[in-house]
Amino acid sequence: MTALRERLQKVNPLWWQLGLLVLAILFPLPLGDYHRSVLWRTGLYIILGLSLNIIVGYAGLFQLGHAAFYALGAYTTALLNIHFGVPILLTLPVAILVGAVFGYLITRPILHLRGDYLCIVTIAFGEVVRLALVNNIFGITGGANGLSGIERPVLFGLVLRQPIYHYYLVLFFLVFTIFAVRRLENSRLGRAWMYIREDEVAAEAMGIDTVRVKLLAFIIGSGWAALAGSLYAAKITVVSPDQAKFLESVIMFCIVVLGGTGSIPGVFVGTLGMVTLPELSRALKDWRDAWLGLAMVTMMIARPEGLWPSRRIRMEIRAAKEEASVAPAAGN
Amino acid sequence: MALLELRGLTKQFGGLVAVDHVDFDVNEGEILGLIGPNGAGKTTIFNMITGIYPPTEGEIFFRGERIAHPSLTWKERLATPLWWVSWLPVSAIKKRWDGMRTLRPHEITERGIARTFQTIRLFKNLTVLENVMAGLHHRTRAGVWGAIARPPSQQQEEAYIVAEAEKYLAFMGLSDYRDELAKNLPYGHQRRLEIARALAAEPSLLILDEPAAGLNEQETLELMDTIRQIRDSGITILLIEHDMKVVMGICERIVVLDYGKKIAEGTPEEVQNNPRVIEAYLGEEEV
Amino acid sequence: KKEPETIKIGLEVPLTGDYAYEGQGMEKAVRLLVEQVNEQGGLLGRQVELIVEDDAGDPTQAALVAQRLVDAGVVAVIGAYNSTATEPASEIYNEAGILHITPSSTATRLTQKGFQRFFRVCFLDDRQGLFAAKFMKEVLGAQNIAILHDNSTYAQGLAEHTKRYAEEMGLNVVFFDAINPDDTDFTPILTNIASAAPDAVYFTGYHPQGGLLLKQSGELGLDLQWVMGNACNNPELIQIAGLENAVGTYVTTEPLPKDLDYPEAKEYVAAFEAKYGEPVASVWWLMAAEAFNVIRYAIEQTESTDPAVLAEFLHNEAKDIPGLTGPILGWDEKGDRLGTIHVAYVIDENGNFILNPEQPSP
Amino acid sequence: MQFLQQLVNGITIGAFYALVALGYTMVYGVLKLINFAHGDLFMWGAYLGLTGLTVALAALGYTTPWAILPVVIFVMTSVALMGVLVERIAYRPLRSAGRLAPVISALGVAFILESLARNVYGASWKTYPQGLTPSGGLVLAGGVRVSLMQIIVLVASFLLMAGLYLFVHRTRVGTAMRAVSLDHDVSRLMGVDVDRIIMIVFLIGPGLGGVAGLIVALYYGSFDFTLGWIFGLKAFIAAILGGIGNIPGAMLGGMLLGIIETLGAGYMSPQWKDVIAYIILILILIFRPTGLLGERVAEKL
Amino acid sequence: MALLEIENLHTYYGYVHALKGINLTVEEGEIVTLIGANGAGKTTTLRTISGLIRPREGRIVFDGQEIQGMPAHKIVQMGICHAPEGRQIFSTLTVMENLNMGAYTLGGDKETIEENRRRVFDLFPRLEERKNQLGGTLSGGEQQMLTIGRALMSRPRLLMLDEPSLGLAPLLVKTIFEIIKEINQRGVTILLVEQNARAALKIAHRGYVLETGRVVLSGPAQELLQDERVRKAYLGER
Ligand SMILES: Nc1ncnc2c1ncn2[C@@H]1O[C@H](COP(=O)(O)OP(=O)(O)OP(=O)(O)O)[C@@H](O)[C@H]1O
Ligand SMILES: Nc1ncnc2c1ncn2[C@@H]1O[C@H](COP(=O)(O)OP(=O)(O)OP(=O)(O)O)[C@@H](O)[C@H]1O
Ligand SMILES: [Mg+2]
Ligand SMILES: [Mg+2]
Repeated sequence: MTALRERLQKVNPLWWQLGLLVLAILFPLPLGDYHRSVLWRTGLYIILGLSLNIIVGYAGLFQLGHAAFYALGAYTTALLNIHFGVPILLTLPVAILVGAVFGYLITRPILHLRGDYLCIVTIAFGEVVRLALVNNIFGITGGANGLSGIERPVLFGLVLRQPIYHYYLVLFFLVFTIFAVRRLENSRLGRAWMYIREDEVAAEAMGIDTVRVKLLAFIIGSGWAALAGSLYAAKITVVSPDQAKFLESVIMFCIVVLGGTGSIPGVFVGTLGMVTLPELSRALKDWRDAWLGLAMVTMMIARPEGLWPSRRIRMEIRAAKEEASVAPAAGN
Repeated sequence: MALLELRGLTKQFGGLVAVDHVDFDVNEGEILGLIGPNGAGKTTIFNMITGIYPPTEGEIFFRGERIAHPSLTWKERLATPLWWVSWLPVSAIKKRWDGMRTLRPHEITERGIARTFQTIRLFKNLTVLENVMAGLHHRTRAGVWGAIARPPSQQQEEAYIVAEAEKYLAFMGLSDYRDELAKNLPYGHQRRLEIARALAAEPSLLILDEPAAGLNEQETLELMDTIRQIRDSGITILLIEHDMKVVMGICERIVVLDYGKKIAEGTPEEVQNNPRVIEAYLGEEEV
Repeated sequence: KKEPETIKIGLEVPLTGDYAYEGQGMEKAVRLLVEQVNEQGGLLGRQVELIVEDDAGDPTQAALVAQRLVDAGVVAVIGAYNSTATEPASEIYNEAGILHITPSSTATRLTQKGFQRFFRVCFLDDRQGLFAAKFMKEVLGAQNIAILHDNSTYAQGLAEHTKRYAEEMGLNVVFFDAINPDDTDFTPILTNIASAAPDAVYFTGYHPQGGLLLKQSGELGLDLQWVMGNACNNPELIQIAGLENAVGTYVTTEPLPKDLDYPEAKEYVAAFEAKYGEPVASVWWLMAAEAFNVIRYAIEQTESTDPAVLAEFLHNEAKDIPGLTGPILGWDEKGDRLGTIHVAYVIDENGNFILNPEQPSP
Repeated sequence: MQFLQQLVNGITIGAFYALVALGYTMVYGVLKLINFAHGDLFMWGAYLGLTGLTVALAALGYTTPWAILPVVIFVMTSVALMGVLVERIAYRPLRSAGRLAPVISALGVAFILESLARNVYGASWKTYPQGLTPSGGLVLAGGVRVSLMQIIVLVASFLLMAGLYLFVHRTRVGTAMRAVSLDHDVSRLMGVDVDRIIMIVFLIGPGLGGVAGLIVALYYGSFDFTLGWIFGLKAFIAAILGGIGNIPGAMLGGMLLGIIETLGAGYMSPQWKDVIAYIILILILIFRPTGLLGERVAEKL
Repeated sequence: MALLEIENLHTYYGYVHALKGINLTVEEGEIVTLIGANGAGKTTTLRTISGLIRPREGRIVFDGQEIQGMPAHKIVQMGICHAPEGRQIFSTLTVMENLNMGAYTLGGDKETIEENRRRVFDLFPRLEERKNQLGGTLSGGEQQMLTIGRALMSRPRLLMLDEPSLGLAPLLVKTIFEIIKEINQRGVTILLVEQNARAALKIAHRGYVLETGRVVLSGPAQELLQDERVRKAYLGER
């Protein structure tokens, strides 16, 4: 057993990654369209989770309005395509830009807020965006109905219509996202996020421009969420204010925490738990939410550090937990 | 010109005047001690030097540059044309505005002042090495693109950061704990780690707030040696300490505060024999 | 002997989420008919299997469950409830070549995509809007009217059509705004409406909010003449409002099942009450049943389960189908239901919806 | 005059927000936990109140406002017990697990409570029995109407706030609560039974929330299962607006939010009223980062 | 019988074995001091006694009753008062409220509380000047005074002080040790942890020297003061 593990550990990580990639490419082939769509959705939420992970996991900032940027990306694509006929794939960079700019504008004035106050303001901003979309702001968002009639993306003459194509499209961006996020995590910027997450005053005293570093987290995270929004619009062809719902933000937040803040595999696991499994468990019908809630509570109690925490968090939490477990048991 | 000059520095908290028109200089290359009874306003002065809060009155100059002064009130801001355009990304405007606004702590660190805290503020859940790497942040440049694209220059920079951090760890005798979490270190080592982290910022002025608190006498002696070494490497030191052995042993000059006011300044001998200092702070017999 | 294969019919409605109430009722309504059909030996000698999927009123989930229904091999789908959910699903059903009938999505653009197998059994908003405007002008003699919606797809559409027709008829729309359906307190907007002093107020939203509006306007002592759209055609309206606040309120709607002379309608309403112990509380429940009714009729008439054949039949041959909501005249080439059957009801002292003796000219 | 009427309307809504916000603030004050389940406990107050009233009226055989009294007690105790149970099961094991895990657990509890309510009581709108609430009122100068219910609600919420404030700031247990909120270990060293204090908080917060649910449902006469989410979010915002953890702050925040919303709806547009309220919230927090009355912050460096 | 008796105490932080079989006794009416280098386990010993950490092995007997594993608040109610190290005051309570928390176990005994408060203010006039200031905004030394003052608010039988002189001005350090002696003379038993070993040994009756979780030396304070090893390692004599 240990011998096997040692042998496996010796394998070049590149092989692991390639293997996983090949698996991801082949996996949907034997499935029906429904399950391919589920895979597509899973991939999409992983991208969203990774983008939020930059803000919540790396920089330690509470963001409970992330869905707003997801919706902004989707609406950008929809508007550009419907009114100006811009091909879907060309709207992606614009969407990222719009997400990033909004991320900047919205968070710049509120960065000095601490913990829960920041959290509530992000909720408020999320709701403002949603309500603005519902109320058909500037007469361009189509009100509660949202916008429809978005074209299908075309790639080298191929119209991406079937779920499988959209799955591959999402997979492509997912791979790129993971690549970029991993590099960010292990960089000077990634460390600066860590420092401000740990102790902002000390970080500032060490010469870290906390405002700038936090802003960067928001800008990158928001832009990336907007990209996911565009990918959504490309498949569903309808965008609606529902995308900016508070519940969506909550789901994204749970994805990050349930899997383990700051952990990339954690986001995968979190997405499986918050999005994929509930989708596949339609048989539970009306009780789906209750089960989901129950699962969230039990998971957190069983593994407060998340299902697949980053190595760092694992170290921290274990220490804290063992400290607590040696303290007198509660309530006797 | 002195390295650091405090001019009429005053801080009020509500009705309480914590620091009251204090003037003194810190000269390049010296170890200056700041002492005084509890609550005299020593830490408050440190906090004003490092930009944690602005003074109510007075100014601080570092290498001749004004780094602290009372912040503008809203009324003054509204009356300042420059304020209205300060957000414009024009470097000329930015420069002039920088001269008027209060500097933020990280900007002061960039100018060459690093500190430790009275109550230890390490990044508890990060490793010892990572703690020290924090000090190098403002001396390095890589940004978002560098992180993602990882050009050779960025890789070199990373290697440099680690090497430098290890250097300071070795200097403070913490190399063995490189990969421990900071919070698991004994108190005395945490103190040393705080100093290592501050040193990594390559300051020309190092500010230490009660570095010997919580150390036993043996460790205190070692710390005194370390501080001398730091000074000998060309770093000026400003130090708060209640342990008279340390203060009298290593400081060239001492400033004494009481109730926010400077009551004495001079060599250890002068201060030690100053009756006001004895009455307010030292007590009748020598400790 | 092998059992003949079942005929699979899909129902895509919101069983959870904000519209859960409607979706759950729609499921009951359709299930009742399916059971009746199966008891009578099924369709074309085959049993009908109803596959229900929950889209929570959300377009993403709608697209997913649409895919599920397609994978399950349904012949026809009833749904979705709200237009936002219907839209992405309709694309998928269209690509899969499935007959798709929406009971309640009234957004105009749904039928403008040229989907050959897409139909509605509800009427487009503009017919009711026209009726409401006429009613207020001719029957109530109103000159200044207020229009209030709740920002939902449906209510907003109806409100806008009403406004357009009212203005064409020379009425003054002195107040036009929306409430937020999540709210429970509407006193601010009521206070505002009252100060605009309209002769009639037309509310196009749903009955829970309608009830609260009546209640709060009564409690504020406001003297407003309320007219409500068909989404308020629900006995709960009176419960929520309190009888004294609800009396004298008009409702523009398709005729209630109890007022239909068709045996099918009466029978259905009775059966529903017998089975579930509650009335058919919402128009949309009835519309969902109607959609199934139409599918059954088409299958029986064509003796086919080929969606293309069924659609062809509905477009060209279906006329005067005995529906639960009155005879169905047929569908135009886009799939919109022909004709209009709106009438005005009034709430009497006993808390009943009775047909208003005066109706506008047809 | 319209302005005065709108103000009266706003104050009433504000009183409801304040009632719910008090519960948020209590729990937050002690555990630094945003109890996302609070809104749903509040909603359960409305449902249990319905059950209680139905049973009480059926037992009595006739309708009388006095039936409300036993129901208030029933709702208060049962929701308080639910609160304590939630704390035991979902929060206590996570006391030392950082800030995020309890938040997720709280959200999970919210999902469960809402789903339970929907499945037990059904998704449809529920109406309270008629004729329970006093219907009289005053007409002030200029035709401004204030109903008896409005007065009752307002007085009740003020009394509750004052009572809570005195409890937390003037009593020994109250001081212990504030101590526990700062440091569990040191509180233990003072001889405080931390678990008991937290239990008390979870009796008071949800108990209050449950009664608030009952009052809201009585006042409006009808509700559905989304009540918890919507009121919960608003009340939470009210608590933050006033400075979370601060009892008069919750009251002030609630009132202010109610008034802003009403005036926004009355003078600008009901569609945009929430946006207006949120933007004012954001502006207030930008300039007063710890809310209007503020949380006491004391961090010495 | 001794007031406090500790036998073979083992305490862990996760995998860190912090106390490796400590034995010590404190007699009624004594001042006993624990000295030792940083990380020797002095604080851990106090935390284990007061119930903040549960030992994995060993017995703690206070006044004839085994208290290991009891919840901390119960232990406190039995008469053990622990003034923790590092100024752990309630930062957003005022000085006054902090002191009241110190008297929590006295319940509603207003008179005693008032009397104790008077005494604390007499000892630390600075605290009276600041009585309505929030604890967290006090200067380091003022916070230290508050920690000690708060501990003096109750009527403990055993008072455990963890580095009470930390961060205090020289004048006050002297005062603190005098106060400790005075309290002791009024019949309170004291277990004192100090970095300032010389001063601690001067006022203590007996002392224990801890090294990496073990007691390596113990005896009357006077003897320890003279001990070669102690002088070298802890009194800074070269
Ligand atoms: N934020 C604040 N609000 C109110 N008072 C404050 C604040 N910060 C400091 N003070 C007060 O200002 C005075 C000076 O405090 P400071 O921390 O500078 O003292 P110090 O000289 O460092 O004392 P010590 O040696 O005890 O650390 C103290 O009396 C303290 O209570
Ligand atoms: N929370 C903790 N987690 C892990 N290890 C800890 C923790 N607290 C203390 N330790 C370890 O336990 C050992 C004993 O620590 P303790 O704090 O008891 O020492 P001490 O003698 O009080 O030292 P000091 O003079 O620094 O206060 C040390 O090695 C320390 O690293
Ligand atoms: Mg200080
Ligand atoms: Mg210690």
